[in-house]
Amino acid sequence: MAGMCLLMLKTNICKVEFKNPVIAASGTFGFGEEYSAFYDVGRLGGICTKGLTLNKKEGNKGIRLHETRAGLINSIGLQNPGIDCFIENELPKMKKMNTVIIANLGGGSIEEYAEGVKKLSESEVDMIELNISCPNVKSGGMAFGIKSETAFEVVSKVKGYCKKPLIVKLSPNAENIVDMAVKCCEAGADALSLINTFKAMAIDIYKRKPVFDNIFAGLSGPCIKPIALRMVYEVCKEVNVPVIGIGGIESFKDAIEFIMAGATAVEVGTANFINPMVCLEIIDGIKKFMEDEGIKNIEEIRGIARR
Amino acid sequence: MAGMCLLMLKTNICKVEFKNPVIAASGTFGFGEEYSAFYDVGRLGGICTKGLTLNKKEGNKGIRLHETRAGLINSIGLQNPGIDCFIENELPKMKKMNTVIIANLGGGSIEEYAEGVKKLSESEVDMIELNISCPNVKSGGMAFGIKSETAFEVVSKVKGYCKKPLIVKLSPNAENIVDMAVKCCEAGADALSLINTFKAMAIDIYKRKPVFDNIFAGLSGPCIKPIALRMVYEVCKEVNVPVIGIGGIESFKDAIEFIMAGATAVEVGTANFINPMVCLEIIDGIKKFMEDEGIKNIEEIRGIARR
Amino acid sequence: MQLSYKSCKVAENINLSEDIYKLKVEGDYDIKAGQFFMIKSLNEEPILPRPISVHDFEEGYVSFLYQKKGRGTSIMAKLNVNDEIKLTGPLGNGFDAENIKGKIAVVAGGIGIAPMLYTVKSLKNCDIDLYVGFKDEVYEVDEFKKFVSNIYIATESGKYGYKGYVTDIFSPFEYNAVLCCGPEVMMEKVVKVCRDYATPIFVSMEKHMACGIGACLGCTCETKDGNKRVCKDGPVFYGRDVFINA
Amino acid sequence: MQLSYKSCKVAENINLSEDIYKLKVEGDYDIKAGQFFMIKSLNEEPILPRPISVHDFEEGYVSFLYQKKGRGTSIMAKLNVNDEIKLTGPLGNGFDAENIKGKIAVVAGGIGIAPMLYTVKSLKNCDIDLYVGFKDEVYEVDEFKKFVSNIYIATESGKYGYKGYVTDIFSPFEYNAVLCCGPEVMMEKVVKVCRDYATPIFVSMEKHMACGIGACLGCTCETKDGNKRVCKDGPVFYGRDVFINA
Ligand SMILES: Cc1cc2nc3c(=O)[nH]c(=O)nc-3n(C[C@H](O)[C@H](O)[C@H](O)COP(=O)(O)OP(=O)(O)OC[C@H]3O[C@@H](n4cnc5c(N)ncnc54)[C@H](O)[C@@H]3O)c2cc1C
Ligand SMILES: Cc1cc2nc3c(=O)[nH]c(=O)nc-3n(C[C@H](O)[C@H](O)[C@H](O)COP(=O)(O)OP(=O)(O)OC[C@H]3O[C@@H](n4cnc5c(N)ncnc54)[C@H](O)[C@@H]3O)c2cc1C
Ligand SMILES: Cc1cc2nc3c(=O)[nH]c(=O)nc-3n(C[C@H](O)[C@H](O)[C@H](O)COP(=O)(O)O)c2cc1C
Ligand SMILES: Cc1cc2nc3c(=O)[nH]c(=O)nc-3n(C[C@H](O)[C@H](O)[C@H](O)COP(=O)(O)O)c2cc1C
Ligand code: FES
Ligand code: FES
Repeated sequence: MAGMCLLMLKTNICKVEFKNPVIAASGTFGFGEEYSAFYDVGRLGGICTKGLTLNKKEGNKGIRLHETRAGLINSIGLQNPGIDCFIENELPKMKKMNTVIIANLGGGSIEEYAEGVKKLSESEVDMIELNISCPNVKSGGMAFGIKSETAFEVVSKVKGYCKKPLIVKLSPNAENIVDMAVKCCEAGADALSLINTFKAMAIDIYKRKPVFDNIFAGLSGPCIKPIALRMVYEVCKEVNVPVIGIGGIESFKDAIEFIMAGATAVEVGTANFINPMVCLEIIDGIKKFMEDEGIKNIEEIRGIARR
Repeated sequence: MAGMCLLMLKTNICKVEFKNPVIAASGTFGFGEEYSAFYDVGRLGGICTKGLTLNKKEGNKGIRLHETRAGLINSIGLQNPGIDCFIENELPKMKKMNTVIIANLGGGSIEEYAEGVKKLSESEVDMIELNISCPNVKSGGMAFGIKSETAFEVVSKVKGYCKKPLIVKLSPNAENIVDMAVKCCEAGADALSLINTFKAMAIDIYKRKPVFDNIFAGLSGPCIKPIALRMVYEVCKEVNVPVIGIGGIESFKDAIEFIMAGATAVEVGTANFINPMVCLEIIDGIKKFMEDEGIKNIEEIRGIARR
Repeated sequence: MQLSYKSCKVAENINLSEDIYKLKVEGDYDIKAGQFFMIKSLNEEPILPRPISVHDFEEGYVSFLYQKKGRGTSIMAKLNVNDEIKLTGPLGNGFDAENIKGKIAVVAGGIGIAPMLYTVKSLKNCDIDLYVGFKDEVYEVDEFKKFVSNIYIATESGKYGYKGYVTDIFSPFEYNAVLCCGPEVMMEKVVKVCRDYATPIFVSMEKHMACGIGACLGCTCETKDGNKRVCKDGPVFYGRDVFINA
Repeated sequence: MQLSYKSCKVAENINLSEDIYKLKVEGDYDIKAGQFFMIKSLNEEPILPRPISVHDFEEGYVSFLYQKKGRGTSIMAKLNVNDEIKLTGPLGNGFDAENIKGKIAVVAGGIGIAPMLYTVKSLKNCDIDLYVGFKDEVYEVDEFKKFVSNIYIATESGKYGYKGYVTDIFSPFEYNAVLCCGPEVMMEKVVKVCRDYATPIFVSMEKHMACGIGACLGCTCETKDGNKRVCKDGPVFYGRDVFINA
C-alpha cells in the first residue's frame, strides 16, 4: 500500500526521476541542511539550491525582508558562497540527502552564465535551473528575463555548454510570458519553471523613503498565486517541455491547481517560512486527495483543467 | 480648524478640484447610490462610475467572484446599462452627490470608444476615465492595454472627440508599464490612473476545471498593493501628468505610500467590500497623519520617496 | 435608507450538531423576514464578509444559524462570548410577510432552514406547515413547533422521518403559497411542482457575494427580466422568475 | 540536531504595563539562555512567525515578555488561555553561559530586558549587576532581584531612578564581561565604552526574520568576518564584531 502511494506520485522531468512532484524552491531552503533539522528532506521530490553565482556574493545591504498582506518582499541579492565553494562544501552534503538536487544559477552576463553552467555540468548536481529572473541584483539576470529575444540569446549560449538537463526559470515581469516560454524552449530549454518573484516595493511612510536600499525587491507568497497559476496555465498550453509551477503554493490544494493547469511538478518557496513542515504536508495532502478522488496516477489529472 | 483640515487635503487634477485625494474606484461603488446608505458620499474626493459601454451589457455568466488570499478575483464583465441610460437615469442622481463624477468608459473597438467619449463629452460628468484594461471581456479594452502602440492609437483617436479631462486607466498586464504610460501621455492623456486588475485564475480541484467560465478573470485587493505601488512609482518618475494610484489600498497608510510614490490621488476599490466605511476612514487617517507629522499641505509629501 | 456597519458583541456561539452552529449577537435592528447580514470577524482573513440570514430576532439579539464550510464560517465557529464582529445589514428584500396569507408551506433543505424561523414568526394569520430535509442529523426543528401546524421531516440516511428527499414528501396541493430555501436543485424541483399546481412560490437564492449591497454586480442571477442582484433585488424571488426552465 | 515545530497551549497571557505582555505556554525544551522561538498564531495573517526571546523557562513552561508593536504582536496580545500557537525552536546560539564567569553587567534597554531573566538565572557562579533603561514605565525588574546583586534603573521621563539613558549610568569598570540587549544605538554606545575598558561584551542583535533557522539569508548583519545570519549564527555576537566602528 505504501509502495503504491509512492508509485502514484512518481514524476519524471527530463528523465530525472522525482519521488513526488514537490520541490523546495530556490532561496527559501538554503542548501537543505537547515530543514533537515525538522524532517528527512529525502522525502522531498527535489531541492533547488540557493541561487549560485560564479563568484561569492555578499548580497544586498539594508533591510532584506518586508512582510505584506499574504506576501513577503525580499531583497536578499543572491548572497551565496560561489559555485566552487558550493561544489566543494555544500554539494557533497546535499548528495547524501537522497533527493534530486537542482542547482539554481544566477549571473550578470552571458559569459558568467556560461562559465557557471560549465562548472555545474562537471559537478554531481542532477539538474540546472537557470535563473534569468531575479529582480534583486543588477546582475541577477532579470534583465535577461524581460524580453524574449535576450532570453533566447542567453539560453542558446548556455545550452551549448550544458551537460545536465536545463530548466529555465521565468520571471513574471517578462513582457509576454508565453512568448518568453516559447523562445526559451526554442533556445534549448529542457524544462521551464515559473514564476520567480514580482518586482514590487514598499515605502516607509514615517521615514518617507523606500523600505529597501535598492528601492525595488521581489514579491512572493500566497498573494501571488492567482497570477502565477494563470501564467503556468497559459505557458503549459503553448509548450511541450515539462513545466514546474511556482508561486504562492502553501497547501496541497494549491499544488493540485498547478498540476491541473498542466504543471509536471511544483516548487514551494515562501510557505516554508510560514510552516517549516509544509512541503511534507503538501505531499501527504496530494496523496490523500488522489486516494479520495480515486486517482491512480497523477498523470490522470495533469492539465485536466485545460480540456 | 475644520476649514484648515479641508484645505490641506484639497487636490487638483486637470483643473478639476477634489475635496481630498480619495476616489471610489470603478466597478466597486456602483453609481454611488448604495454607499449613500452608509454615509454622505459627498465627503469623497470623487466617484468613478461602474464601467460604461456604448450599449447595455449583461456581463458574464457563471461564477463572478472568487476570494483568494488577501484578494478577490472578479469576472463581472462590464455589466452596465449603457451610456444613454446612464446619462438619463444615473447621472442626474450622481450630480446631486456633491463630489467629482468620473465616467469610466470601456469599449470593444476604437469606434466604440470614440462614440462613447462623444456622448459623455456632452454630458455633465466632470471627467472621463478611459478603461483600456479590463481583463474580463474581449471587448473590455484589455487588448488595447497590453501594447503601447495600440494604446497610443486608441487614446489619440478618442482625444480628438473628448471635451472633458481625459484620464487613461492602465493595466498591470501591459508589456511595459512605463512605456505604456509615456505613450498614452504622448497621445493626449490629461492624467493616468493605474492599476486595473491583474489577469489571474483559479481552478476548482473537485470539479477539475477553472472556476470562471471565461477561465481568466481580474485580481484585485490588498494582495496586489506591493506591485501596484511599484508601477505607480515607476510611472510617476517618467510622466508629467497627474497620476491616480490604484491597487489594494485599504488604509491611510497605503494611500500615503502611493502619494509618497508620486500619486496625485488614489482610488479605493476592493477595500469597500471589506469595510463599507473605508474611504472615510482613509480620508480621516490621512488628515490625522498630516497633523501628527506636521504636514501642512499634501504637496509637501507627494513624490517624496523618489527624492 | 440608512444602512449600518457596526461592531456587535457575541452573546452566544454554540455547536448544535456536527458542523451546524448558532450565533447570537447583541444588536437592535428593524428586520424583515428573509433578510441577511454580511458578517466579518476582526481577523484580516478572509477579507470578505459572509452573507448569513437572520435566523431569529428578539429584542436586542440577532441569531444566526450557520454551517461551517470554509475559511469564513470556520472563523465564525471559533468566536467566543464577548468577541466583537462586524455586521452590515439588514440587507436584501426579504419575504413579503405582510402579503402572505392563508395556508402556507415552508420547504427547507438542510441549512436552508436558517432564514425560516424568523420567517414563520413573522407570518401573521397564516396556517403553516414545515417540510424539511436533512442529510442525516436533524437540528433546530423543535424551535418551529410553536409556530407551525405540522412538521414533515425527510433524511437522506433515513435516520429520522421519511428516507429520501424532502421533495419526495412535499406537494403544493392545498397551499396558498410556498416559501422555499435550500440547494438549487431542490428549489428547482419545488418550483416545478408548484408550477403544476399554479401555486405561488418564493425562493431565497444564494450566490457568492462581495459587497452585499448591490454595488459590485458579483451576485447576479439570471431572471426572466434580465440579471438581478441577489443581495439587493433578492435574495427572495418569485420561483418561476429565476427557475425559468423549471 | 533535531528542531521542533509544534502547537503549544497558552497557559497565561497578561498585560504587565502599557504595551508590555507576558505570555506563558506549555512546552518542554532544552533551552540555552539568549535563545528565541519563532511564534505564530493560528491566524492566516500575518503569514510570518515572529522571533521572540525566551524570557523564562521552568519545567514545562516557556515564558515570553513582549511588546505590542504591529500586526504580529497585536494578535499575540489577544491570545486567551488554552488557545494554541505554533512554536519553532529553540533557535539561535544564545549566550555562552558556561564560559561567562566573574563580575558581570547585564545592560538592557526597554524590551531588551526580555532575554535577560533566563540569562541571569543561567549564569552560574557569577556576581551580576543589572542596568536597565525605560522610557517611562518600569516593568519586570522585580523578577531579577533574586538573581542579581544590584539593579540600576534609568528612565527617560525620570519617573523612576536616574532621569536619562541607561548608558549614562553604566560603566564597564570592574566588570569581567557585559551582556547587552536593546536598541542598536544604545548597544553601540555600550560597545564603545567597553572598548575603552577592553571589557568583553556580548550583544543580542535584532533583524527582520522570515525562516528563523538560517535558510533565507534575510536577517544578515554585517560583521568583521562578513555577513552573518542573526537567527542562526546569532543572535548573540561579540559587540566589536558587529559594531565595527564603535
Ligand atoms: C443571502 C444569503 C444568505 C445565506 N444565509 C446562510 C445562513 O443563514 N446560514 C449558512 O450557513 N449559510 C448561509 N449562506 C451561505 C453562506 O454565505 C456560505 O456558506 C458562506 O459564505 C461560506 O463561506 P466560507 O468562508 O465558510 O466558505 P468558502 O471557503 O468561501 O467556501 C466554501 C464553499 O462555499 C462556497 N461558497 C462560498 N461563498 C458562498 C456564497 N456566498 N454562496 C454560496 N456558496 C458559497 C464556495 O464555493 C465553497 O464551495 C447564505 C448565503 C447567501 C447568499
Ligand atoms: C532574535 C530576536 C528576539 C526578539 N525577542 C523579542 C522579545 O523577547 N520581546 C519582544 O517584544 N520583541 C522581541 N523581538 C522583536 C520582535 O520580533 C518584533 O518586535 C516583532 O517581530 C514585531 O512584530 P509585529 O508584527 O508586532 O510588528 P510589525 O508590524 O512586523 O512591525 C512593527 C515594527 O517592528 C519592526 N519589526 C518587525 N519585525 C521585526 C524584527 N524581526 N526585528 C526588528 N524589528 C522588526 C517593523 O519594521 C516595524 O517598525 C526579537 C527580535 C529578534 C530578532
Ligand atoms: C527569500 C527568498 C529568496 C529567493 N532566492 C531566490 C534565488 O536565489 N534564486 C531564484 O531563482 N529564486 C529565488 N527566490 C524565488 C523563489 O524561488 C520563488 O520563485 C518565488 O519566491 C515564488 O514562489 P513562492 O511564492 O512559493 O515563494 C527567492 C524567494 C525568496 C522568498
Ligand atoms: C468587482 C470589480 C469590478 C470592477 N469593475 C471595473 C470597471 O468596470 N472598470 C474599471 O476600469 N475597473 C474595474 N475594476 C477595477 C478597479 O476599479 C480597480 O482598478 C482594481 O480593483 C484595483 O484596485 P483595488 O485593489 O483597490 O480593488 C473592478 C474591480 C472589481 C473588484
Ligand atoms: S454582492 Fe455586490 S452586488 Fe450583490
Ligand atoms: S531569518 Fe532566514 S536566515 Fe535568518
